[in-house]
Amino acid sequence: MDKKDSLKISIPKKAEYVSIARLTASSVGSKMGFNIEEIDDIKVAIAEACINLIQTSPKENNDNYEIEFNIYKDKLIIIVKDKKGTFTNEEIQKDDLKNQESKLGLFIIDALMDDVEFINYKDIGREIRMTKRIEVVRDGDAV
Amino acid sequence: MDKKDSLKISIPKKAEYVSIARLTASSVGSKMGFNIEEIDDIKVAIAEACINLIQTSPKENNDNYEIEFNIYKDKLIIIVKDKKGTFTNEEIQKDDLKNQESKLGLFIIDALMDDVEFINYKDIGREIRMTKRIEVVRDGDAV
Amino acid sequence: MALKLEKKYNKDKNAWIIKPIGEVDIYTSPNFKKELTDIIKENETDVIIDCSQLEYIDSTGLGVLISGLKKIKEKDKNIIIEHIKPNIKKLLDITGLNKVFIVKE
Amino acid sequence: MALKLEKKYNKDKNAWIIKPIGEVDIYTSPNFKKELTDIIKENETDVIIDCSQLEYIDSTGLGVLISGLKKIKEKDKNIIIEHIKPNIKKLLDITGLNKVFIVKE
Ligand SMILES: Nc1ncnc2c1ncn2[C@@H]1O[C@H](COP(=O)(O)OP(=O)(O)O)[C@@H](O)[C@H]1O
Ligand SMILES: Nc1ncnc2c1ncn2[C@@H]1O[C@H](COP(=O)(O)OP(=O)(O)O)[C@@H](O)[C@H]1O
Repeated sequence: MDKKDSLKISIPKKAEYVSIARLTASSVGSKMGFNIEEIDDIKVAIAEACINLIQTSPKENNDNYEIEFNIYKDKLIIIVKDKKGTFTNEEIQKDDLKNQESKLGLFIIDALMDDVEFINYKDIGREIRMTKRIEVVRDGDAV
Repeated sequence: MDKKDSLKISIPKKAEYVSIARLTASSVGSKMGFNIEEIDDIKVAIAEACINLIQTSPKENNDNYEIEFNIYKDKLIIIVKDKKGTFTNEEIQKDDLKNQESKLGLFIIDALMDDVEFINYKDIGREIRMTKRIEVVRDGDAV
Repeated sequence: MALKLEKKYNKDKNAWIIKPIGEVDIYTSPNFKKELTDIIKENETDVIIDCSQLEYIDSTGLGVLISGLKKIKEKDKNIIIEHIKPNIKKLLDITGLNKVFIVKE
Repeated sequence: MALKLEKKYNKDKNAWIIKPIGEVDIYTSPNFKKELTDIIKENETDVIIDCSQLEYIDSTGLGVLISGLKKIKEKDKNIIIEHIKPNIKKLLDITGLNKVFIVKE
């Protein structure tokens, strides 16, 4: 299915701004016609992706990170990306994660989204790519 | 005063997405500690800037436009920008505007923000730059 | 948030009442314009806009009101704006439209 | 939205009750952690988390609960989670924490 629209936000790697990512996700999700529970899933998952990225980012990398909302008729693909850094296996494998909280975050993302990938790009950073499909295509309050 | 943080959103030039700009503005404003009426002013002004830019953009330019929120301790500078195009005098001078609605929009922005500029950049587009100052520096619910 | 429009005829006042619920903005104002224009075209009465549940209006929505006013004045009738909230009153004051419309708070 | 924390001692239940109002997220959980840790350190009672007004919790907030549980178990006391909303129940189910905590809906 063709992509219809794309929205991007770029936010500081600080705890206090994660709520803006959640808010935007919720607004995009509602425009696309996801139901309330699905919108909540998307909000929760995007927050966990932001937390993961903020917490695995080296202190000296204080560039903003980006969230891309790619809107299709039947699905939403959200990409949370940092232009620097790489994920280590440590950081993305639930089974051998030492950090309890990160493990919880990954469990949550996996359970709430239909598809999740952690991707490292040589020299140009890393991203968490999550897909949520619309099971029944409904009319949102817009789009 | 030094800039603290910067947030950016990039949105399709379509009517249905202006509400996302309003929502983000309201969230940033509340984090900065603006009061409810000031937050409303910012929301209303940013929407008028988006409307102006969408409506003066040539049909063939359907790239996303960008909104930058530059957060200072004592003020918020919002830049609504399009990477293509130029404003004509027609479009930005309230007194000889033929289009009634655009005139209203400019009146509103001028009244609600402390400082407003329309800027054309040779070959790299145009922007509306608006400043809202915090009269009393308060603690927001974050930042 | 979207816009809902309720309309009904009030016999006592011999006026059509339109009640916009939600937001009249760049996205919803085309629909608002269509409804208002239809009511003005099909009737010979005043039109009351009941703004008690209008949360937000932008310049495109104000433009619809102005264009409605022009059409209704041709029939020697009027648009009356009722029960507006302070945030919307503020916009009418800023734009000078408080002097153009009959506004009751 | 921010987080407000109410805490009081309940004599009947011989337990401290903490009531988080709002959101326990990456921004507010450090403060939640401090409050919970202090209560556990200073008392020898169970702790009830009254979640009737907890709208949202993320992994950092769940982490605070887990770390509190570890500390309170060293004193042979427990954390009881009460009145949770469905969206938060769902997260406890997903993470398996429903089996680790005493959860009353
Ligand atoms: N400050 C204002 N901004 C916009 N419109 C106003 C203002 N004050 C009054 N109006 C009224 O709006 C209506 C439409 O304006 P007009 O200039 O005739 O529009 P047009 O030229 O597009 O037909 C007029 O009745 C005008 O008086
Ligand atoms: N699915 C789960 N995800 C995270 N923690 C869980 C899960 N199920 C149970 N727990 C509990 O969380 C608590 C802390 O886990 P633990 O691995 O001991 O943390 P750490 O290694 O950081 O001390 C343990 O009581 C563990 O059983």
